[in-house]
Amino acid sequence: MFSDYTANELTAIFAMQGFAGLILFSVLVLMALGLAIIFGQMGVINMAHGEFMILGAYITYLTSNVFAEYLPGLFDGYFFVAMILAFITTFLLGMLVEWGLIRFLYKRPLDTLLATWGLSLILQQIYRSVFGAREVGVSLPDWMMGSYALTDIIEVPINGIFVMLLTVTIAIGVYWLMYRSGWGRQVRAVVQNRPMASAVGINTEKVDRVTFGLGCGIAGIAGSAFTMIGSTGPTSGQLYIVDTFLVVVFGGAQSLLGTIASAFTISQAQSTMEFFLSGSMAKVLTLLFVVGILMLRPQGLFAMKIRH
Amino acid sequence: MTTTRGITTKVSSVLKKLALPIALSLAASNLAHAESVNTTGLAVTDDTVKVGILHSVTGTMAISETGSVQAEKLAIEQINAMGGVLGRKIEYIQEDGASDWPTFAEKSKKLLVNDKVAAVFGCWTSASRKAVLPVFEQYNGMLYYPTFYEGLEQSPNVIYTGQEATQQILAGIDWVVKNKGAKKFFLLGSDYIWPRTANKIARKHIEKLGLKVSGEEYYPLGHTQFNSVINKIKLKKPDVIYAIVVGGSNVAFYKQLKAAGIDMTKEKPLVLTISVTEDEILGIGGENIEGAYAAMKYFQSMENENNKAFVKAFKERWGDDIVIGDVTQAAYLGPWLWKAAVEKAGSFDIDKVRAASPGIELTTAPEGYVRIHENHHLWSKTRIGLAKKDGQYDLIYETDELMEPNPFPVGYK
Amino acid sequence: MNSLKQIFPKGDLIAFAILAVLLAVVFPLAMDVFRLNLVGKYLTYAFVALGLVLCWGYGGILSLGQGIFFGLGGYCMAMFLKLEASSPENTAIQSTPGIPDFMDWNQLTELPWFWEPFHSLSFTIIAVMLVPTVFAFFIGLAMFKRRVGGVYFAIITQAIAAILTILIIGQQGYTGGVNGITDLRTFLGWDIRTDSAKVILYFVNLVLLFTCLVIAQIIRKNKLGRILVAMRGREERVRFSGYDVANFKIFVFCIGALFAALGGAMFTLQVGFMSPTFVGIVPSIEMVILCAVGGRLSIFGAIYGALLVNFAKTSFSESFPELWLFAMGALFISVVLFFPNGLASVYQDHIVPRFKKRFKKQGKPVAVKPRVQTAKNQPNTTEKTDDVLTGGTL
Amino acid sequence: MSQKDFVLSVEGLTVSFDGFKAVNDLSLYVDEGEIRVIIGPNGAGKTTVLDLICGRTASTSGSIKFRDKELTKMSEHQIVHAGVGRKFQNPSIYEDLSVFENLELSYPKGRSVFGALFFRRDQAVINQVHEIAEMIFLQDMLDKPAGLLSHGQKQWLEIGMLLIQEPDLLMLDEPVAGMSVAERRKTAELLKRITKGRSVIVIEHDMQFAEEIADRVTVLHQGQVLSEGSMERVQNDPKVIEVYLGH
Repeated sequence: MFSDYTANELTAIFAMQGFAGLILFSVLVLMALGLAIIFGQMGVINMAHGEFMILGAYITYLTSNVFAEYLPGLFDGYFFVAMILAFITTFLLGMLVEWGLIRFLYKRPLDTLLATWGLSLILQQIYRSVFGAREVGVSLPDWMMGSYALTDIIEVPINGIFVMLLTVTIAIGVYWLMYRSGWGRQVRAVVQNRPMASAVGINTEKVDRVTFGLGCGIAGIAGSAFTMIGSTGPTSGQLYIVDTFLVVVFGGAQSLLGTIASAFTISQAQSTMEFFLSGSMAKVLTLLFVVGILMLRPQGLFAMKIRH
Repeated sequence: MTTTRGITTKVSSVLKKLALPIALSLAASNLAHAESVNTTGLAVTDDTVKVGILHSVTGTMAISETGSVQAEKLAIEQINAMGGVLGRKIEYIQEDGASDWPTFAEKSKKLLVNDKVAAVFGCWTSASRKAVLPVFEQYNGMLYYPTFYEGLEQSPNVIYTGQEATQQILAGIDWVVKNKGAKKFFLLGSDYIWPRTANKIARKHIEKLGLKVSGEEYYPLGHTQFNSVINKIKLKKPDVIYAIVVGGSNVAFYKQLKAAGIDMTKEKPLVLTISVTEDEILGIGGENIEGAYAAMKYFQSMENENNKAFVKAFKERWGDDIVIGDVTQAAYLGPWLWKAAVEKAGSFDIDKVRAASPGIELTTAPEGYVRIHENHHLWSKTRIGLAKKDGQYDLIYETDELMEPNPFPVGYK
Repeated sequence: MNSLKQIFPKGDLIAFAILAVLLAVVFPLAMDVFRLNLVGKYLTYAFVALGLVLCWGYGGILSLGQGIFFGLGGYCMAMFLKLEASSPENTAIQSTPGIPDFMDWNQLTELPWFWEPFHSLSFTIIAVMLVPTVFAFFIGLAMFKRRVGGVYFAIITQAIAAILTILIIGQQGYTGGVNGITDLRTFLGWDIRTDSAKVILYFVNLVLLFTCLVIAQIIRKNKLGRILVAMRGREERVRFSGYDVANFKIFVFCIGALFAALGGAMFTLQVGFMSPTFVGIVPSIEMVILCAVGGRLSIFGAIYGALLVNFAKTSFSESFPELWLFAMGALFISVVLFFPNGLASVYQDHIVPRFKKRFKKQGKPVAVKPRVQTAKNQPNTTEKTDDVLTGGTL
Repeated sequence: MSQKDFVLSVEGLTVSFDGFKAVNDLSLYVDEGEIRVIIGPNGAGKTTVLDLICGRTASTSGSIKFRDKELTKMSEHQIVHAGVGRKFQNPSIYEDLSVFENLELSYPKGRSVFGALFFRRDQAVINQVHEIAEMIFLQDMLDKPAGLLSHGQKQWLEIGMLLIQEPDLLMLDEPVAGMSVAERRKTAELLKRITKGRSVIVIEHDMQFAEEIADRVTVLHQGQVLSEGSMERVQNDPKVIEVYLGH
């Protein structure tokens, strides 16, 4: 299939394809980080993760409308405000959900799956009632659209770069929070030994609530960023849920590094196969590959070895 | 094991819970029977006639079907304001297909068997139509189906008010070949029957014209990552990207296409789509699809008097910021075509309405003039629109003649 | 001692009888054919829920991919019916008469090899039961032998459901694609769309459902059932009692798949088509929810759950179409929060303690069913939580 | 030293968790009919040794021979079938089932899927269950849900579940932990009775209890054998004193 092209073109295409893989990688990491915290650290299976993302997207939509209406001069920068608002909103909603629902279910992880599925139905209907059944178009500042031409052929989408930078920032932020901050120590202490953590004076309830909120908040930021590349409708969130869970599980649920490694593996596998096969078959093969590896290595790529 | 005496108690309490809704539903269905007093066996009284509206109000398809529901309700209200059909006011019973095909089948059966409606306006996806089709054929109902679709079907119990694939495709391709000098096409679609069939028709036509198809790709419904295919498009350098992407994928595709530096306002590659109406642009954002061409039979911006009145009425009824797409307009035609057929037949009887249908003309259609073909599809013109930043299409071309519907094109028959 | 009495204690017999009277007498008498056909459709989901009671309630294996087996069973049946509906006479207008219409549209000129055997009814019946069961066997073999469990199993089955859906939709020339296999008319020449056929199919469905119920009851009241319960809480201990835990899980998972497949086949017969929407993730989760609402530990609960949720769905979507998602969401959340063992636990938590009190006053020894006693405590044992979290790493 | 003489011979056994060697080149021989008590400070690897023998943890290297069978290659249930029984530190019983059912499930019959499906609760089973129940002081509790038993009773029940398997090698992890003085006395008596004709490995913290039952004692420290022999000898071993009292 390559005989028709010059060496130059091929190099360019491979470069762009590699970049497409990197964008997909960033997207997957962004989707999965929030879930990795909630599922990996707390053991809660949050089926409403996609709906939290879409909430972030709707907040972005509202913010863009407000800016377009009242602050047109600042429209170029609205996206940053929108992301912060998206984080705050989903963070608060996440804490509310933890307080009203999740905290009763810590000892029944599979039941969190059912309850959050119910929650996702309710959220979908709320979005539909508030924003209408149709998808909404989120208008973006001009500077975020378009691409940056590296050479004649190689063009790099600016929103892709934006997503990548955002992912790096958030991943570093999460890493710092979880592994470098006092709060992260508390979280890990609670994860590893709840009664002991409680005994040494950690407010485990508060830690749970904030951790869940944080996971949701990151989902909100991800949703906000995805308005650049995806759709915003009441049921758009469901598109993400399977991929997100697979990334987290494939990485080894308790390891943030694993999540990143798994996102990288999956994205590269998928974008490579997409180039040689049709999109549908690439998707099928990617899923099969992940399921196959998980069967061989059920603990995921990076799992802690636990001594009994 | 010891006894589980209490299970009986549980059962009886469950029974009580079950009994009420059953009893209620029975009562309701009996009532409906009692009122049908005329000879057709349908729910027609001296001053009312019942019809059904069957679309998804919930679930993933609600996004698309809302416009159709609004259009059908508007048409019914307008007909009633003009005195109804054969002197009877239309009453509609709305059912939710819930984006679930058996629910569609179930609800269509309820409309036909329990409610005895004289006609049903509804369905959107092919899958839902396929699910209800046997029900309509078995109980001899009449369905007015609004969506442009892949064809390959011709039921005596359905009037297809949208275009079938050849009507949309052939004119569009001819136009880009003639006016844009297109020679190389890249076909892209969501992975299901309509895009696949449509692309087959397109490929056949393109090859017949002696031109080249440089790629054909399908992505699962709901797919949101199109960077790889966009790279392939860049590699193949087609003149035309022929895109039949649907739903949420649409939004992702156009945003990513634009972000990848493919400027649709430039000559090449140009994008020709048959799946993006004004409704979809709302989600995509006008700035992301500006410059793309769409081939379909109706655009909201059409300047004729019929359409101006229709758009005005639609906005008055459903709000100013609403947009109207091809399917919405086709759904609006349904009640009017039915009214015309009933009046021609002089009866609500399904068989008589069916017999009267071919040849029914509508000169008041927002799209202009349509006529029902022997094969239950509509003769209609195909139009090319150019997407603008404000989310509307500029009408830049329409076929001189009405396109003949041909649901079974050669090679498929 | 494995007498009938032990397998069918009096209470269960009464429950069986009540269910039988309700489904076989009350419903057919009280409902028109349309409603009865609806009930028949709901009951096909009850097969799945019943399988889930065994897999999930008893065995602790939560599968989010029961739609796979429901779909496979349904598709096998649909292939048979479609071939019958595609006789050369019926399909004379096609370019290749005698093959299903969707194949003709996709330019297939002959029947694919794997469709051929579905001309035979006996092959079809075997395939309906065997294909999903064998598929479940291999999934189970791969996963349980490697001790993949809990959440991981749930997510992997979910992914398999997603794969299968994409495949079915993508290979439309062979499968009918997103529209599914539609327009099924006759079964060995017998028109399945008539009212009388619907009534007969309803009763066939009932007979099958009761067969499955009896099988479930035998399993549950047998040593096998007790091993499942033991395994759910203390998988390790069972292993150290000398059992190969994986085999038991595979077995019960296969049974669940078989039940689901029968449900799928009956669904196809009663509804008249099969489509990929019943294979995917959403229907699979909905099936789990039917089971959860009815009571994951109660085989009767599963059936009442399937009926109730679907009745609620239909009536809600009839009267308040825009609100039914709220209602369903609230139902799931409240069941999980307040009645973790579903409707069955409402009875267990409110009736049983009263009995117990009365007996205690009279100074008689209390013979409480352990299942009842600890059903609520069960999920709270910390050991189980750990197992689930670490999945197969033990 | 021929292996034939030993019921269990562990040689060069090593297991490492991410580099940490919990058991390091350990060798251990248990005689037919012997009661061996393993003691050692926390983290010495005592429980890990039992885990390795019964297949719960896979070894990194080394061999475990039970009679003629190499256990390192076998899965847990096969090891049980070979005749090794294991009691856990925290009582591990089926809380959801009655005491009778707990014992019945441990009865070595109907262990395959279909065996279980067609298992019949015949008189032999009932007799055996009653006999064991009597031995473990639970004859009046047979119909009680096991979850309602006291901690000590749960320990006994688990011992009973092992007995009904009729293992040749019995491994008990702290059988008297958390028991009252009276229960402890009863347990010692029980252990003496049941160990007749069996080989037993017991992990114990309680020196007094260990002395009471042990034929020989092995002291583990940092995954290796520190000392071995009679209780008296071990107690006077300076290395042992160093480990327990030193620093």
